Amino acid sequence: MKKLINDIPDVVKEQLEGMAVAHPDALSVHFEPNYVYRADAPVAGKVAIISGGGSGHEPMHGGFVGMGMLDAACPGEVFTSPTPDQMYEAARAVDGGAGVLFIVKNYTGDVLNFETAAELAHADGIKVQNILIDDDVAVKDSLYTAGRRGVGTTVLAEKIVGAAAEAGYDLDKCADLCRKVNMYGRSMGMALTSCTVPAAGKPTFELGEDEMEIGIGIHGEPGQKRMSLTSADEITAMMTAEILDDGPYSRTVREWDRDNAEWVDKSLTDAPFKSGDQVIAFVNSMGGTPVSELYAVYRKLAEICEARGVKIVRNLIGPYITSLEMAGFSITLLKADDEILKFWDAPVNTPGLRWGA
Amino acid sequence: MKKLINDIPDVVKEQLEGMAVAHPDALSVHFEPNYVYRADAPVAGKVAIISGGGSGHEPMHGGFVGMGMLDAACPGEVFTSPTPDQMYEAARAVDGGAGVLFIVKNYTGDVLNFETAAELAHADGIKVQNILIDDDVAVKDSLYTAGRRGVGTTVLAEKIVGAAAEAGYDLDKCADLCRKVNMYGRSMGMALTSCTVPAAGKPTFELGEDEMEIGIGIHGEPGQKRMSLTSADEITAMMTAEILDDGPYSRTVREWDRDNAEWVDKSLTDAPFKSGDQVIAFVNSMGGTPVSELYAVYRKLAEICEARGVKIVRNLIGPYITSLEMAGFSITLLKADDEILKFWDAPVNTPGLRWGA
Amino acid sequence: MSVTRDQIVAWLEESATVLMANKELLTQLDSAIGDADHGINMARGFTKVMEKLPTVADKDIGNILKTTGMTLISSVGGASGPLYGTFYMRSGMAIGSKEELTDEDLFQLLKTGADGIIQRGRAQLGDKTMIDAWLPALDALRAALDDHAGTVAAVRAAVNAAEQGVQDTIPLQARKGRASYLGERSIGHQDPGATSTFLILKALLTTLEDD
Amino acid sequence: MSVTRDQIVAWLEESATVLMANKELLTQLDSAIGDADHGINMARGFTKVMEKLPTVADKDIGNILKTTGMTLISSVGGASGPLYGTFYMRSGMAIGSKEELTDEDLFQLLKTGADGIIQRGRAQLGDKTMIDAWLPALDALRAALDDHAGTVAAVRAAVNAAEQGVQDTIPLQARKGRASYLGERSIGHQDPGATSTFLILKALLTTLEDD
Ligand SMILES: Nc1ncnc2c1ncn2[C@@H]1O[C@H](COP(=O)(O)OP(=O)(O)O)[C@@H](O)[C@H]1O
Ligand SMILES: Nc1ncnc2c1ncn2[C@@H]1O[C@H](COP(=O)(O)OP(=O)(O)O)[C@@H](O)[C@H]1O
Ligand SMILES: [Mg+2]
Ligand SMILES: [Mg+2]
Ligand SMILES: [Mg+2]
Ligand SMILES: [Mg+2]
Repeated sequence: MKKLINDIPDVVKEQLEGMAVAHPDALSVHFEPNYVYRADAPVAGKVAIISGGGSGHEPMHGGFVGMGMLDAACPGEVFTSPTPDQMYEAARAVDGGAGVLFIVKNYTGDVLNFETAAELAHADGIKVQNILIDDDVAVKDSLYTAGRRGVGTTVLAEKIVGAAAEAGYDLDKCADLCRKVNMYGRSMGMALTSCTVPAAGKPTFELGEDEMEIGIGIHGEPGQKRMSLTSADEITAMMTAEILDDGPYSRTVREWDRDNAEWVDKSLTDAPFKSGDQVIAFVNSMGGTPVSELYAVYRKLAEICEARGVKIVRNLIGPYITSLEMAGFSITLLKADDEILKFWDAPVNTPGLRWGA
Repeated sequence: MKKLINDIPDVVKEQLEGMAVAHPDALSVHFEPNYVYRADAPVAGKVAIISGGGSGHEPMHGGFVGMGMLDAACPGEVFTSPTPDQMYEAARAVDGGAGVLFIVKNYTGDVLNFETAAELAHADGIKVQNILIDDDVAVKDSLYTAGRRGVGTTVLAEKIVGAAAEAGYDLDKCADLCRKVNMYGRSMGMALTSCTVPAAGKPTFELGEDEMEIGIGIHGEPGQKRMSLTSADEITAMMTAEILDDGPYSRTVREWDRDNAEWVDKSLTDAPFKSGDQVIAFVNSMGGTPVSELYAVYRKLAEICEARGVKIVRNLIGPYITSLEMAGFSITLLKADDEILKFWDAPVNTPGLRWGA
Repeated sequence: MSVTRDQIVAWLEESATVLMANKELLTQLDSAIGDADHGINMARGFTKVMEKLPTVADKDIGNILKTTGMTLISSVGGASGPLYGTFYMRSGMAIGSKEELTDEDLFQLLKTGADGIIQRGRAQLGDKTMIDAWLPALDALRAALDDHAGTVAAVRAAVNAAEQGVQDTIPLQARKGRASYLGERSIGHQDPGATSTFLILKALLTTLEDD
Repeated sequence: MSVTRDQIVAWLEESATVLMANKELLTQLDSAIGDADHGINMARGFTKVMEKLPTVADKDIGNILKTTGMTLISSVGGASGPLYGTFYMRSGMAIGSKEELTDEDLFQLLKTGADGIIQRGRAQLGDKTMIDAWLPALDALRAALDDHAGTVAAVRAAVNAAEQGVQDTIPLQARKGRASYLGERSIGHQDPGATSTFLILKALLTTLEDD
C-alpha cells in the first residue's frame, strides 16, 4: 500500500485537520463527533443542507462545505457510514431556524443512520427532512432490494440544492428540488484499478493488466461485470448507452412526516432520458485517473449525446466523488430544467467547487 | 498500460478536442499547429500571456487558458517540448497590440523552441519577451549546467502574471513581475509510483512496493535519490526542509532585447526563505494521488512553516501540474509581497483554476 | 422465575464476550457477501458498551438497555449499528423502570426490540438478514411460554430456532443490505447479521443457565 | 572542385538515410543519459525534410538550406530541433542565392551553421553535446583546406575529427541539456547529439565521394 499517510487509525482525523488549517475562511471541523461545518454557520433563516457518508470520496462531502453548497458534512471512517450523533450534532450546530435537509446516498448503513439522526433532531425541535440519492443504473432490480446506490448525482444535488437554500427556499421546497434532481440524474461508473482501504492494507479486488470492472460503486466493491480493457471510445459508448437506454425506474423511499413524527413511504418512478432533453454532463475521475483522460471521455460522450438528441448545456469534469486512488471514471447525466440550471449557475465558494465567488 | 485512450498517435489531439467541446466559453483550440487560446482573444491593449510545454501535465497549461490567466497554451507531444511554429502562430493569434510574454519552464528543449518563436514573432513586429521558470531545488549545481527545472512555480506565475496583464500591466512590467515570482518561488517533488508515456507503453522507471523517489521532475525522470517509503509527516518534513534550507541560488538567464533584437544574459540570484516571510503554499498532486492525502501533507507543512516563522497567507491544494497518472506530490512555496497577493486574489476564470468570477 | 437487573447486565457482558470471541467469524462471513466489517463493527460497539455499563449498572433495566442502544448507535455505524441500537432502545422503552422481569416482560423486551429492527430496516422473513434469526426465535419463545415451559427452557427453544434460522439464510438471495447488490451471487452464504443475533440470544441462555 | 546545388540536395537525402538507419542507435544512446527520443526526433524531422525537398530542389542553395532548417524547427521539438534547425537556417542565410559552392563557401556554410548552434545552445567544447563533434570537425576542415587538400580529402579529415570528437564525449560529465541533470551519472556514455552530427558530416563525405 503506497499512500501519504501516518498511523492508520489517524488517517481520517489528520486529513480533516489538514482541511481545517487549509480553509479557515470556508469551514471549521468539529471532532468527536466528527463533522465539517460552514465557518459562518448557523446562517439565520437559511435551510441548512447536510450530507455525509464514509470517507474516501474526497472532495465529497467535506470539500463541498461553504457558501452555496453544504452547511455541514459528516465523514465516517473510510467507506463506513457515519453515526447518527455526527449528523445530529451537526444539525444542532448549523440549523439557522429554517430546518435541516439531509442529503443521503442510498446505502442501508447511511440511510438508517441518517434516519436515526433525523429522529433525534426532530425530538430537539429541529425541522428536518431526509432525501435519498439513488442514481446508479448499474444496479438493476430494485423492487425488493436495497435499490440503487447513490453516486455522482449526489455532487450535483448538493450544489443545486445548496444554491436554492442560499436563495431562500424553505425546507419543503429544498426537499422537493433535491428529490427532483435525484429523479433526473443517472450515473454509471467503471474502474481500471481497484483501491486500497488503509485499514485493509491491500486492494479490495484484483484486476488483471488488461481487465476493467464495469458498473462499480464508490466503495471499491466489485461491479456489474468484468471485461477486457478496450478503447476510451468503446468504454464511453457502452457506459453512455447504459444511462441513456435505462428504462423507467421505480422505488419506494422513506421520508419524514414532521407533523406526525413518523416515516412515510413514497413511491417514486422516474422517466428515461429522451431526445430533446437538456442535461448537465458530469465526467468524474475515481481518483487516480488524470483529468487529461477525462477529456478524451468527454469528447466521445458529447458526440454520442449529440447523436441521440440529448443537449449538454453544462458540464463538470474532474475528480469530485472518488474512491481513494482508484483509476477509472463515472458519467452522470442530469436532466436540467430552468430551475436546476439557475441554481447550478449560482455562485458557490467551497474548497472543492467554486465559481461566481 | 491502463489508460482511457484510443490510438496512441491521437492521444493529445483527442484530449484537446475534448477540452474544446467542454469549454467553448473559455477557450478554443487550433490544430496544426496545436495551440489553445482564449475564446475572446485577442484582447485589445492587453499583454498576452502564453505558455506551453510537453503534454501530460494537465490541467497545466491548456486548462489555465481564460480570463485572468493565459491567453494561449502550446502543448507538445507527451513530455516533448512544442515547436516554435506553435508559439509563433499562437502569438500572432492572441497579440492584442501590447505584446506577448512567453512563460517558459527551464528545459533546454522548451527554452530553445520558445527563443526561436520569440525571434519569429519579433520579426513580425510583435513585442515579445521570454521569462524562465527554474524553481526546482532538487537540482543543486547550476553554474555550468542547464540549471534548475521549471515546476510548481509555473502555475503560480501564470495566475499572478495573468492577473497583472488583465489589470493593464505593460509587457515590461509583466516580465518584471514574472521574473520576481520565479525568484520568490521554490519547489520540491516526490513520486510514489512512476508514470507511463502512452508511446512508451511501460512505466518510465520501476519503483518497489516500499520505495519512493525524492526530487523528481515532472517528466517521469528519476529523481535526486531513491528511499524506502516512510510516513507522510516524515516525507513532508524532509521536502519542506529542502525548500526552506535551500541557500541563495544564482543562474544566468537569457532575455530578449527588443531594441537591439538580440538575446542578452541576465545574472539572477535569489535569496533563501527566512523567518517572517509570507508565502503562498502550493501542495500539488502528481496526478494519481487523491486530494485527501494532500491534506495530510498540508497539515504537516503548515505546522513546519509555523515553527520556522514562515507565514502561509494563501494556499492551493490539488492536481495542477501533473505527470500523467503518477502518484506523488510536490510542494511549492512562493514568497508573497503585496503585489503578488493582489494579483493572486484577483478573479480568474479558466477550466483548471477559477475564483472571483 | 424472574430475570433480575443483574442478569440483564450479565447478559450484555456475556454478549460482548461471545461477539468478540466470534469477531473473525462474523467479519469473514461479511467478506463473502458484504464489506468484511460486521465482526469489527460489533466488537467496536460492544467494547464501548462495556465501558458505559458500569456507569448505569445500578439503574433500572430500561435505563441500562437504552444506554446500551445509544452507545451502539453512536459507535458502530454501518447498517448493524442503528439496527441493534434500535433493538435495545425500543426494548428499554418497553421495559421502562422495572428492576425485575417476568417471563412475559422478557418476551416483550425481545419482541419490541425485534419489531424496532423491522420498522427501521424494513426487512421481511427470507430477505437474508438478522430478521431471519429474530422471528423464528420469537415464535419459539412464544410457543414455549404458552406451553408453560420455564424461562430457561423457553429461551433454549428460542436459541435453537435462531440457530436453525441462521442455517436457513444460506440458500437465500439477499434482498436487503449490501449483500443485495450481489444479486444471485449472495446465494450459498450464511448471513453475518443473523449469526450475530443468534450469538446474542445464546448469550442470554448462558446467563440464565448460570444461575 | 566545387559543390553543386544537386550535391547539397543529395547530401540532405543521404543525411536522412543514415539518420533513419541509425534511429535505434541514437535513441538508445539518449535513453542512457536523456529521454530516449533523439533517434525518433531526428527521424521525424528528416522525414518531413524529405517531403519538403522536392518543392525547393530547383531553388538556390540558400533557399534549400533555409527550408530544411524551418522544416526541422517546426517538426522536431526538443533540444535538437531548434539546434539543427538553426544550423541550416544560418548556413542558408550565409550562402544566400548561390547555386554552386567553392571550398571556402562550404567551410563558411558549416562554420556559420555551427556558430548558430553555439549561439543558440551556449554549449562549449567539453559540455558533452553535438558541439564536441562540430568544433573538431571545423578545425580539421580549416587546416586541410589551408594545406590545399582537395574537397573530398578535407571533408574526410573533418569526418574523422568528428568521429574522434564523439568518442571523446564518453568520459565527459554533461553540462548542457537533459543529461546535465544526471551530474556524474552522465559520465561513461556517448552523447547522442554528437553522434548525429558525425552522421550528418559522414553523409556529406559519402555524397562528395559518389561523384
Ligand atoms: N434492512 C435490514 N434489515 C435488517 N438487517 C439488515 C438490513 N440490512 C442489513 N442488515 C444486517 O446487517 C448485516 C451487516 O451488518 P454490517 O456489516 O455491520 O453493516 P454494513 O453492511 O453497513 O457493513 C447483514 O448481515 C444483515 O443481517
Ligand atoms: N545547449 C546545447 N547545445 C548544443 N547541443 C545540445 C544542447 N543541449 C542538448 N544538446 C544536444 O541535444 C541532444 C539531445 O537531443 P534530443 O534528445 O533530440 O532533445 P531532448 O534532450 O530535448 O530530448 C544531446 O545529446 C546534445 O548533443
Ligand atoms: Mg459490513
Ligand atoms: Mg460496513
Ligand atoms: Mg532526448
Ligand atoms: Mg525529448
